[in-house]
Amino acid sequence: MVSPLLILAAGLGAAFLLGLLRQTSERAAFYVTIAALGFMGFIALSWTVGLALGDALPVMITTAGTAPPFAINLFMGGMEAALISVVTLTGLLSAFYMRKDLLRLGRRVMAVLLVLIMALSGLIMTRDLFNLFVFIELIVIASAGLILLSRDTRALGAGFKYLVVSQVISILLLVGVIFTYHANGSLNIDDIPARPMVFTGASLAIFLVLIALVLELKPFPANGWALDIYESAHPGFSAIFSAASGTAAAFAAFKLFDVAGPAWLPLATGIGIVTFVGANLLALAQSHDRRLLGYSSVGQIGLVLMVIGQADILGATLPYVAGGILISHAVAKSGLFWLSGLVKGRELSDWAALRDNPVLIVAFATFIAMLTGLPPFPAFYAKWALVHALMANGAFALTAAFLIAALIEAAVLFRWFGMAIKRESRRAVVVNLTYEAVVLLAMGTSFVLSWIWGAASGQENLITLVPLLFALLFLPLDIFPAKAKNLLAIAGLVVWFALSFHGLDPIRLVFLIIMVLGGALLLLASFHAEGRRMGFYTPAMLMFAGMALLITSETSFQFFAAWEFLTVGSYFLILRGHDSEPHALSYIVFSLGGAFALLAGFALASGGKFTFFVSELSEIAPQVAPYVFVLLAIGFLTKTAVMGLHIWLPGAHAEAETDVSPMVSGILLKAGLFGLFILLLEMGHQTLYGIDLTVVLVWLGALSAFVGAVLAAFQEDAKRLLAYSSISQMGYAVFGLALMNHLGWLLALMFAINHFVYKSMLFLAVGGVKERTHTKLMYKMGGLITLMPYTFVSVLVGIIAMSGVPPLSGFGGRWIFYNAIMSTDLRLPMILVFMSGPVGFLYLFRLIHSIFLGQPKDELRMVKEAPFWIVAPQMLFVAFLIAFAALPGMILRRVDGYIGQIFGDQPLTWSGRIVDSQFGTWNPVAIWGVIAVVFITILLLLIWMNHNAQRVKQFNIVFSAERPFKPQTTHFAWNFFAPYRKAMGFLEAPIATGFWTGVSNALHGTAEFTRKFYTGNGQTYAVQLLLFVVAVYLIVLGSMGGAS
Amino acid sequence: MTTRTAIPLVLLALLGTAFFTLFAGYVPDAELNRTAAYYANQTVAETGAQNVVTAIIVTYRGLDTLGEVTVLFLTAAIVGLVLAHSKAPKGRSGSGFLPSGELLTTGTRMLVPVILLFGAYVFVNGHLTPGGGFQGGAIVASGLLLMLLADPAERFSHGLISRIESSAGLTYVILGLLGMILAGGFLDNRILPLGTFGSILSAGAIPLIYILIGLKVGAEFSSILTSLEETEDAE
Amino acid sequence: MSSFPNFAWGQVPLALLTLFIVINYGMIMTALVRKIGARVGGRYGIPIWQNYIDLLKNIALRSKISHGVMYYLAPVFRLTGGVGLLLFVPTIYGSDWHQNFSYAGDLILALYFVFFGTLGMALGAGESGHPHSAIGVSRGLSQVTMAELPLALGVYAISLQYQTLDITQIVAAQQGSIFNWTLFTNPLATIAAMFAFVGTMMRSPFDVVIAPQEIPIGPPTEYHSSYLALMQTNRVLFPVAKTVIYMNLFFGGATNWAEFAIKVFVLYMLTAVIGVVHPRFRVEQSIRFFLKWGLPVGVLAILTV
Amino acid sequence: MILIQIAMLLGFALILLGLYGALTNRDIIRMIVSFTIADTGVNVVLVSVGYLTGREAPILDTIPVADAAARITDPVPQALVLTAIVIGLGVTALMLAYAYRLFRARGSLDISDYTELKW
Repeated sequence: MVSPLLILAAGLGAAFLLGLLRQTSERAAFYVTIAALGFMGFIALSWTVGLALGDALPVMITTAGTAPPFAINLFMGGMEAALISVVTLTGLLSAFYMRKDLLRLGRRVMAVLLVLIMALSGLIMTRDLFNLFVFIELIVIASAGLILLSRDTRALGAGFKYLVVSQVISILLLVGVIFTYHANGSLNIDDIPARPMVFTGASLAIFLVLIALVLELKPFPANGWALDIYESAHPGFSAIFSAASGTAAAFAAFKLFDVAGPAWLPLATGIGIVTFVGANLLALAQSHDRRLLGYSSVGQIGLVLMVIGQADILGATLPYVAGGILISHAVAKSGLFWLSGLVKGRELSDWAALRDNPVLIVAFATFIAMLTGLPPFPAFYAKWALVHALMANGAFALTAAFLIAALIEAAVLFRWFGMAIKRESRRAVVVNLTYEAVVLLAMGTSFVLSWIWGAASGQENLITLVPLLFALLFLPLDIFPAKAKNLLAIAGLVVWFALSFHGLDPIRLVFLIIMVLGGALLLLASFHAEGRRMGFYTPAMLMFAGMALLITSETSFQFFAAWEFLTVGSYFLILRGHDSEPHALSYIVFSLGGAFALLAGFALASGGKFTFFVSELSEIAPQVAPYVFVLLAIGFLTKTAVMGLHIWLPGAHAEAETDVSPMVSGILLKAGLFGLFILLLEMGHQTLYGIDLTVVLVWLGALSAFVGAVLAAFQEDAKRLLAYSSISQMGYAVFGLALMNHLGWLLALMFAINHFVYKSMLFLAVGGVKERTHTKLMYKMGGLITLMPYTFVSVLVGIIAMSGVPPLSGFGGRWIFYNAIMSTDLRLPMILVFMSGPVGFLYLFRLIHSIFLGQPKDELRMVKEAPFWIVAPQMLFVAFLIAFAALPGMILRRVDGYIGQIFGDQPLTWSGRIVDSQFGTWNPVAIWGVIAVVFITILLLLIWMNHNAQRVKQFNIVFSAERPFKPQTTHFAWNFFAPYRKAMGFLEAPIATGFWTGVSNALHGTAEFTRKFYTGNGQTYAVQLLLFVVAVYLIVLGSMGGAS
Repeated sequence: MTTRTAIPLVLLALLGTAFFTLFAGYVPDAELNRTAAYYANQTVAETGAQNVVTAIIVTYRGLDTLGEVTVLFLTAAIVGLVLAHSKAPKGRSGSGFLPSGELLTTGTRMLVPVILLFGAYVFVNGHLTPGGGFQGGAIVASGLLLMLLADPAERFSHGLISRIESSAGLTYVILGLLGMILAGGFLDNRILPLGTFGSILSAGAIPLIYILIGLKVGAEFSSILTSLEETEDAE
Repeated sequence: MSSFPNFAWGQVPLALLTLFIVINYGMIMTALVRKIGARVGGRYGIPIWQNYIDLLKNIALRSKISHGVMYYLAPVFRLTGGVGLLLFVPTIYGSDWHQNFSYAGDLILALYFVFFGTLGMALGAGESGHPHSAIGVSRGLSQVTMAELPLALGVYAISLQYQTLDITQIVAAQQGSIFNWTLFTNPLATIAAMFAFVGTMMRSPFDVVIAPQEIPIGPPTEYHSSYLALMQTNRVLFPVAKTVIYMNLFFGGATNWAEFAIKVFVLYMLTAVIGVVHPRFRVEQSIRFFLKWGLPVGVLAILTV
Repeated sequence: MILIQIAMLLGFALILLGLYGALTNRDIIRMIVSFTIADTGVNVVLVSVGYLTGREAPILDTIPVADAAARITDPVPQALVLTAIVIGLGVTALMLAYAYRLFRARGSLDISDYTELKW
């Protein structure tokens, strides 16, 4: 192992060496720079690897041959090595990235870059307080120099503001340092004893040092200067400034907080969380890409500071957690800054240019996923560990603030991603191979880091999961035609099913069949897509991977990771739809919000244990159990789109592509249902403030069932109608589950199966119609029955099944429903469910009538039947529905037996094909028989009487003795249920939408208002900085006064 | 009083109370603290330098000093960089000045060699007497400033300055590394014999380093000065 | 065990017999009620066999047109709905002859099968392309959403009361005395259900679906000839079949055809009487009516069981 | 009040004075000058902390090595202040260079004219 000091020596030596090169040889100077940075990076990496593998031991490096504290010493441990690797490699890549500008400005600027990286490394290693100051000043000066790389003249102003602020900081730091020296008789950091948090003498000196280091982290709101730099500097430098400088400064702060003792940790926690929340909130109002990245950087570093503040509760996992966040931030943020160089415009929507190059879109998505802490990236593991530690220690408010801010951050970033995918780019992407190579390297690194964090997690290493890898496999395969990929995808799903279905209980098996085999079936429809269909299969398979893993998950970690996979995958899928940008955003925000509720719930349940079996949910302490239940239920109910948390669903499902809508509606919603199954299975009845929570669920389910149905009846858009109908159907299922009896559960399961079948079928059918008519508005269609007969049949069967009219399978659901409510004490919620039943007819009839019946429109007279591959799965579904209706025992019997084991009863008796309950009988075969015989007899009778009926033309109707010739006025379709709307329209009042819009507007308004605080005046920034220091001083002083 | 002045005043008053708390809690030491005591007792034995401050600067806190030199190096580079684009065209620079008087010109010719010599003296004797590389370098640069004042149109070779600066810096780093190989650690001055206490050639590498620092600081200051001067009045 | 317990081919003619009786009874009864209505209004009214005449006339019509498959099938759906409903419910309590195919299911089957014909009819009417048909369907569906609610609540209440969903058992529980009828043992549920009964019999004040002055006859506007004949058959069959359910659930069922005839007639007359003295509601008015009166009674019914 | 206290108070006063100047003067050059005043204040505080009453400079030419610990003042702050001075100088030079470039770019030395980056 080479001495880590060589990192500093190499940086400095090379910087000095540059001056000796001939004036003209800028190219040689560049290579020297690269070589030096590469060497520094190599040393750091070799130490990282050595320390990680145990080949090397952490080393204390003394200088001047004298032991500390009498000479400056440095320390190289695991954290230091890893962070220096980050710093040096960021520097190296940025150097490549800035090649052109470095050559333009010459070797002096290369020397500055070298010194900056050297100083950052020094800042990480040094154990001497004054040496820390020297390195900070070097960083300030070098940064001020590199800001000049930018061709943006505004950068000058930013650089000057930075210097002004740095002066104030260095004054505070120096005063703090010298008084600390006076108190300890040493400048060595390790000699600083833990101090109580008081504001006299040595403690005040430590406060000054700490606050100065915190100020280097750009805490909110004393950070206007940093944002200006991010906005105007060269993206290559911004990458360093955010990733490398941020990392080093955070570590420096950590070193000091570490020695100052636990009394000071609340300071870090407080400032950290305020910064994280504030920065993310203000980012909401940003439309400038780099400034947005700046806000995000500030927020992330604030988060790291907050984590540092949890040193006492995190203990030995602190490096893992803080490191996970810090390194994710570094890689992702530098990657994003580098990407920004490839985009010419500076508006967020200008990133649409990236679509010219799909690889860059993948990189963009990777970085955003990494920043938001999605699996399998390091920040995911960190988030998991952090929330577990926080919840275990009762820091609920802090957890809530953290999760809410994280959600806002995700909203900001995904809104941006949505713009990149959906907006039109005005200017083409910059073609620069170096830039792209650097970005891709960062992306590659992110996966390597994912592996490392996964391996160290003590949990499953997510990046090695076969389904995930299978999904990622489609990234390189994207150059192949869609049909080939589709075949592979279907094969993959079937094989995965064959591999994983053994040993599952019947409930899980049913869900696995729906999710995996159902997915394979729905993918048949994807055969209709022509060309390559880039970017479809990875998200789709990611979603299916998440669902497959969800069913087979055993620990809460596996469950949550799978949950996030399916959420993210489906988000990307939904985003592919035509007008889906805002809807995909609201989908991901609600989904992540729900996921965070799950996270908090699991964390609370586990009591801090990182490995927590889902089955242990039944054993948690009774005083926390209700809260766990509430949190988990919120998470799952968000997914099933219960009334109030439903506003994401209609848009997301309606705007998705033809074959995506059935996936996200028919299949994905079942994930929430599955979660509720597990939750109720393990936790059963829970009581909070004297209220049985399952009763609340019953009410919520019933309300969703009713209101969802009413809203569906008022839709003009066919897919929205189906989407609202899903809300209603899921409401039924939730209702059934929450009844907490055998038949209720069977009902829910029956709904899960039925809803999958007929909703998939209907979405496919409507999608097929849309493919042909190019509209989703039903009143623009009409009379398509003769043009699209197969589609009509599937809609017909679908709506009969869904409405519960015998003989199709929906009736079975209703029958079980009545038997279920007979055995419960709850009565009032039934009113809502009773009301929603007939309303189902309204929207279903409207769907089939407005599209297929009535008068065809002139412009749609020539449309053809939907494409074969869209019709084919529908026909399979039709066959299944009929079979399932006649022989429900095929599936239900086993499940019924299993549920019987859970509840210890067996209310249904299956004799042959007849089902008997305590209250009644259901004989599906007989029902079929009677109906079929009667129907056929009457039909034959009619044909006998009426065989010579003449087919007439379109307008041959009796219409006030006139014959209308205008289908637009004759086809009664728009606002079809006007009378119903008159009576029940008050239910349409967008209360939930209004509420969430209000929340969103309030946040945006706050952000818009608060950011005016950053006036752009350097002097004001300095005043704010002092204001921040004084405010922190006074607040802490005040809280101490209150405490004593 | 406007808010623009009132707010800083209030803030500074509050900051002042913090400072005053520091001040009020300050008890001057009666004895040297352990670090200072160590230096007082061990400097001579370990470094052979008469000037304890010098020993600290060059050896014990040599890394700081290297950083310090680097600060100047950086500043020089950046100032050069900042001003490079606004260089006045040759010949026009200084044209706005009145010609300097005879007195100044003659005085310069007489004084500059003496100043340079004095500067060299200061940094060579840094380990023995007050002074050292920084002070010496600053004196050397003041000589240069005097020449510039006397003849604003004068140009110094950036190449030369930069070469002096760089080779001095590089040598400094190499000396530091030699310390790791030949002696106890980075920047250990005992790579050379400590010599006789109190003589010029004593204290190991300290005089050498201070000479390098002197050269480097002188070169850097000169570089900054010339860069600033060259932009003067350029339109 | 077979899916068709107790099934014997002999049941088929018995079922047909039930059907035959009910259809003829319906033909005459509806004509009689119309005649009574006319007499009350001071008119002479139709002859008692008018329904037969209409039926024959329609079957004999020579001009027969079709608007498409669903149009063609709608009368079949409609009549299947009526016949099926009748056959899924035991007509005469205690009679082996007239249990029909009630073993196929219970009360729930009957309740949901009511919609089978409605749905098919609505689809066929839709395909005819006549806006009046569509308007009629829109009104009908809107109104039925609320009109059915009190029935659902009433049925829920009595199935809780009797702890069964089996119609035969419910009827059995009401035997013995007139005071064992649900009407007396659970008046709230009965009243609630009667709201629904009146509301779904297509009589004033709830007949806006087929309001002749506005949308000639609503959904069946375009139907004629044998189509209309099938529908007419259903129009006499279906109300009786439905009344049978109410009779079974709330009024002690019928142990013989005479009891059957009287009870059905009285129940049917009830709607006729109400219809004669009340002007027609618009759809939103009837929805509000059911919300205001039917729903509270139904809620009380399920809460007091 | 002894020398140390006077020096230290003076140092703090200079810091505050310098900061006040830097925060209230809009002129960039005046701001820079103010900061040098504040820097000077810091340096004064630095040396005053290391001063031991009645002791001599830590140069062992006249002081016997054996007596050093008893007779010299604390050498560390003196070493630190040298570094601090040089760094202050570097930053000041840099700020001046920036001021020059800003003036050349915009023709103004008023800090409030450079607010195009904000929010």
